[in-house]
Amino acid sequence: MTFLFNTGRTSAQGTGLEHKSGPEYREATSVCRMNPVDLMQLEIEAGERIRAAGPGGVVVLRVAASDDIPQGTVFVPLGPYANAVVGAETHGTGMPDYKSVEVEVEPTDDPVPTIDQLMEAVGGLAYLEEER
Amino acid sequence: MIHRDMICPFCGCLCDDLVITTEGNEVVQVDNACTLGTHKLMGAWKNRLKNPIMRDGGEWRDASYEEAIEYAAGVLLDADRPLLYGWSSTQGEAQGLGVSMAELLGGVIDSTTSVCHGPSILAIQEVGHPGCTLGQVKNRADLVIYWACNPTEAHPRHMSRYTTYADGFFLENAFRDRKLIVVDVRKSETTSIADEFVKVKPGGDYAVFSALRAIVRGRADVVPDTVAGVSKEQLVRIGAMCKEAKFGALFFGVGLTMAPGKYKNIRNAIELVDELNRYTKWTLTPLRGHYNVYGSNEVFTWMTGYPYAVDFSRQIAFYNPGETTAVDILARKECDACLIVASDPGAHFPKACLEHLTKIPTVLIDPMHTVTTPLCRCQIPTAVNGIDAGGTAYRMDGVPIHVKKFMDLGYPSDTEVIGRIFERIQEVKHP
Amino acid sequence: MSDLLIKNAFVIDPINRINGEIMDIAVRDGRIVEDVGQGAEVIDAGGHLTLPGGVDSHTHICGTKVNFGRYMSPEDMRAGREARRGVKHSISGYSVPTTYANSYRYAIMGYTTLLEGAMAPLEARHTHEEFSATPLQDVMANTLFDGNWGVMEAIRDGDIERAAAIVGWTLSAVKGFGIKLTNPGGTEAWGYGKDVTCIRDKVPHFEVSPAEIVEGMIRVCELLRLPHSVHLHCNNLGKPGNYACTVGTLNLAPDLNEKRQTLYATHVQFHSYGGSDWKTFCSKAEPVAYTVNNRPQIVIDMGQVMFGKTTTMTADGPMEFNLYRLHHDKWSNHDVELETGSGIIPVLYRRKNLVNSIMWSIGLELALLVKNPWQCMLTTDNPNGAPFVKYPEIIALLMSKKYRDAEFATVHPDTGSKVVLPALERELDWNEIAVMTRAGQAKALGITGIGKGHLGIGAEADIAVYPLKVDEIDPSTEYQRVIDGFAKTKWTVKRGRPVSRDGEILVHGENTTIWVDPKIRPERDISRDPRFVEMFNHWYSVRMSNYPVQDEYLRRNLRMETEAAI
Amino acid sequence: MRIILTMRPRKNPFIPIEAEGIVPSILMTGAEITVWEGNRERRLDEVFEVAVEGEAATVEEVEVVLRGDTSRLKRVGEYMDGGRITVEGDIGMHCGNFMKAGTIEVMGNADGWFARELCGGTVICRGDAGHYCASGYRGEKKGMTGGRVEVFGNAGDFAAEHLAGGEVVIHGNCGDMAGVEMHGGTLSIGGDCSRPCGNMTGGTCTVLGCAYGMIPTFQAKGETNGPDGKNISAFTGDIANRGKGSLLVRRYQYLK
Repeated sequence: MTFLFNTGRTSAQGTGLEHKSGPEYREATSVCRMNPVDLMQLEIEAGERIRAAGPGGVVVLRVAASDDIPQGTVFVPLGPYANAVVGAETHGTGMPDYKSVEVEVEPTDDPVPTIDQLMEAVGGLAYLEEER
Repeated sequence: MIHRDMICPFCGCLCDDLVITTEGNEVVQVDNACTLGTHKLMGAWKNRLKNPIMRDGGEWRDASYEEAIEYAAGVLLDADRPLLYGWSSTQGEAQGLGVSMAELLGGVIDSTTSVCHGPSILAIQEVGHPGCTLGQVKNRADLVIYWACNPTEAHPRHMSRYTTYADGFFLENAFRDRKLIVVDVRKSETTSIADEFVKVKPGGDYAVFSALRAIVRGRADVVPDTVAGVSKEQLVRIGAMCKEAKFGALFFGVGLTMAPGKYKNIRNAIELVDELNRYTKWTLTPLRGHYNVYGSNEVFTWMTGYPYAVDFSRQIAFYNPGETTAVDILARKECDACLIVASDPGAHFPKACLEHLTKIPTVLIDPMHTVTTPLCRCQIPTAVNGIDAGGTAYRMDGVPIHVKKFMDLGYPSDTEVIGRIFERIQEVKHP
Repeated sequence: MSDLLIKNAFVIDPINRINGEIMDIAVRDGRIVEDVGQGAEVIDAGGHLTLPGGVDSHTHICGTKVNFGRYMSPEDMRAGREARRGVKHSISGYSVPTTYANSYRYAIMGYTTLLEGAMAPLEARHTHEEFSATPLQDVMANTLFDGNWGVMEAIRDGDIERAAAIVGWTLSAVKGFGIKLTNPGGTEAWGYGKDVTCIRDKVPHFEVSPAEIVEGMIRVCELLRLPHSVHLHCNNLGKPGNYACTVGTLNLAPDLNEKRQTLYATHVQFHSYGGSDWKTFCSKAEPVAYTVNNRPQIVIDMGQVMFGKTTTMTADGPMEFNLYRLHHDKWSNHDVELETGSGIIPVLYRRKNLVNSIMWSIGLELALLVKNPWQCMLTTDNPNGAPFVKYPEIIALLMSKKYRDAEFATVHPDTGSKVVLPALERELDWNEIAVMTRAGQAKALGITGIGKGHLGIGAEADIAVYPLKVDEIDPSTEYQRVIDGFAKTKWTVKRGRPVSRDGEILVHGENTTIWVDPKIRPERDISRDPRFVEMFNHWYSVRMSNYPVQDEYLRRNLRMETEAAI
Repeated sequence: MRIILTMRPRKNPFIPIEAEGIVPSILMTGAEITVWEGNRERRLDEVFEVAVEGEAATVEEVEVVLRGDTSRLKRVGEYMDGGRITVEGDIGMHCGNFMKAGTIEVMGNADGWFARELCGGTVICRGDAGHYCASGYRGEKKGMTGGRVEVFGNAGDFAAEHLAGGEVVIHGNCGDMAGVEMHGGTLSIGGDCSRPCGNMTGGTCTVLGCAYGMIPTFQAKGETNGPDGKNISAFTGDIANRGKGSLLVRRYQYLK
């Protein structure tokens, strides 16, 4: 199904900002809020996972239900998960399309990746403090 | 120890009434701050990167400041088009050094503005900015509009310090006398307390502003029955409310700057406010995110003439967002080295940009292990401004405030580290 | 610091009554001394015109409003771009140039001391940050009190000492220099989109009139014994018929100070308009100049308009909105809570435009009609009338009737019936120009005592050597040589160090910020006054403890302590 | 005279090159010009193989031909005052900006700000043009003031922004906000576009396809004859901006 993909700040994402290697930030930014009707149509339940494919790529997200989200749109907080989907086109303005991007959404059993996995997928190298 | 009237280094509200209690090197209590600020202040002495780190092939290793600074300077000096990005969560003094360094190197310097309120600046450059300081809104505004933003979550004290819940000198019962209109594509906590909630279809803000402008100037006749999901009836009602107000204040967020049309949405908002000023008093203020992103615009402007996205390749400042902005440069693979200061593109840039960051020598100056850490080749930890470093910051309305240091954890400040990198560069460029 | 000797200088130094003598000037440790030894660096002035460093007593170069002018004008930055070279930073901009551009261009014209005309106390830190990035001039900031709530309340209550206590504390707190009133009362009214029309209107809510504010602040200024007088931008700027309001305002000022004027009225060109609308618009420079000539306690500056593009910026918010409605170009406004306002719009002054041509004439008329050059300073209210780089042309216009006539022939043909300029024969001489561009400005600002505006023993060694041989030039016919000569010094010396030569910037300097610290009796310290503290913390959006500008914002500075009479 | 510049292979082909000296009237003099590759200044022949054929008495007899990967070559033809530039492949940003006379023809695609602030002459793109085709510069009130721009493919967003004079023809589709703020000149769009002519105060824009997200503050003026002889809906606006521009669209949809 095609959805309009929207991102934005949330206080959970905001509080996680200062400790992005912690689990709270990962939880806060990998959640995809959808209208309950859309969940039913996708035949999934809150807490299950979807694959979202947009102009920037594909990412697996955990789903949450929210009546505040209009049908046909999904909301993902600003962060590395949202950015795996958003493209780098700025229309000559310097600003990517963080709002109102079209994405294809389908249910999946794949796990939600960790942030380190996302960063390694683009060529980075995870830094693991506990090993040091 | 109790520290009073402390400055919160989180969002553009730059609250300056915090009471912070410390015991040794630990923050034990924060009063007056919102959850976001409290969380940052309570946790910031933890989670710090202990020392500089560098990548050797597939391994991370610890490094000395000396070695890391040497490496950073070398990488920047070797580059044909270095990008110096970030600058929002640091003090003005470091931002100024960054500009001088970009100038001497012949690099591009950009701040997080470009993925935040850069479009607002582009709009202001077309039509100007009818604004004011936040105290002016607090004392006078009897109508407040929040458009495409969610202050309850992103700027939690905005409403209590400056708008809905604040006392106002000219308002007898400020809470009752102030009307609130919220415009957004979805319901949020902020919409639930509004006198009027206007639900706009995604991408429809521009059309709604145009319609309101026509209505305010008495040309409702041309406006169709619904505009981007909003009934003409509601638009006419809102137009009347806006004209009847004695002092109106429009605040807007990245919901406008990131939506299709980008800066044209803001331009239309400004022109609506200009139009309203023919009838009564109106002001407009972008809700700036990082506590000192506005400072980066101020410093860049007096030094280079431009608020962000400045290209010094030819030793002359050149500015053209869309061309000289970080996302475009990275996505087009146009830079060959990158210095990131006090920001986290790993968390906020599209994937294509991150791929390029990993392919070029990228140096990160940041106190914490962030999402960007895995993408760089070297990270240098520094003190956090407003905690163990001090310096100047500019509030979202342009009021400059001295952000205060209240503890020392032994880290150098951004200003010191960048100053040392700059010294190395000067040794080569100005022998 | 090493010694410097400027030999064979043709010196005009009005304060020391030197009018064209060949002299040597000796400099040690940044000050002018009797003599220096053999080892001194020598500059041979070769008989060229040598003046004290230029002083601009009203310009807008640093601070929130100026920077916003830059911020909103990338198109302005396309002019005047120069690459980084040596010690010189890259620069951009024409009417709202970068701080470095302002500093370099002023230095090349021989200016060494600048007064920023309008600093909102709440945003003072910003002005001081930009001062630090203005390397080649000493700077000071007039501080805005036109809509200050505490001051208006005290004046309304007839408590001048309380008003003085507030002003004194504020100046010390924000490291300001003098009292600036911009459209007094009008900026507060603008908080609700209103204005005051002249000096007898009452300010809404505060029930005090502009006249009462001006008169009260003059007394405050003298109580605090400030070096500079009240610095006033009159009400009603830019409106046809406003001269009557201006004359009325000038007549408010008593003569209270033997060392200097009691009232400095700025950019008076913008306030000397006759007519009742734009169609009947005409010059009323004569009655305004007549008032000045009869009142030695008044000093004015021209606020000359020159043709071309520029940016207008002032704390006068309502005036800028009126301009916006005329031009429909971009408009910025920035009200500052409890204090003042401001507005910015770009303008283009055109010779083909009748109103603009009349404005151009009025500024020159004022300078020629005011008999005593110590009472009329040469300014453009940079950048409002024109960018300061136009000063050399203005000097030439004042020195040459022939040049004025040649220019007058190019302006709107109907101008002649609206102005008196063509009838004015006066041509200013070199000495008068020296008064109007440095000596008079330093005297009006009250800074001759700290060594500004003259070349006597002990003065700051701020010296400008112009490539002009006074004996060999007839300014009334060779005006182009005058323009070229004042546009670029042979040498500009700042605090004893050559900072520019033939238009080349030689050093990255460090300025001195001059500020005033009135010493007030502890029992009158307003920061301990419960009513004031309560007002402050309740209605300002910053805490009182975070308001004062910390010492670290002033790298090099000169504190002028005064013995206040309260 | 034919001057053929063939781009040499580069170590890093993504670093942009600024080459405002590539203008027929400059090159015909044989003056030594330099280009900037990032922050490094290079002689023209370090970056291009330069071949000159024939001679020219006037600039009109000069043709400059660009070959190789010129997709990151910026500011070609800046302030051009005559002659001809032919780009065999793609061209980078700001091609033909401030041009006064002559012809530029790009056989491939053109990147952003193609023919920005054009004053005169003809600028043609056979492929697609990027964003801000025939537009203005940040903060400047007037964009293109004269001359002719023709794009045979599609154009990106903000095409002909601030258009003040001259003629812009896009045979394909335009992106979002075509003709926004235009106050003079003509813009013709052969295909579809979205939100054309917001804030327009003057000039004429014709859309032969569909205008999606039509701005709601244009006043309908009924049907008229389009340039292709078929009926077309006429609007005037933008009423929100007290505008008196003319917008002609074959089909349109509001965002209801």
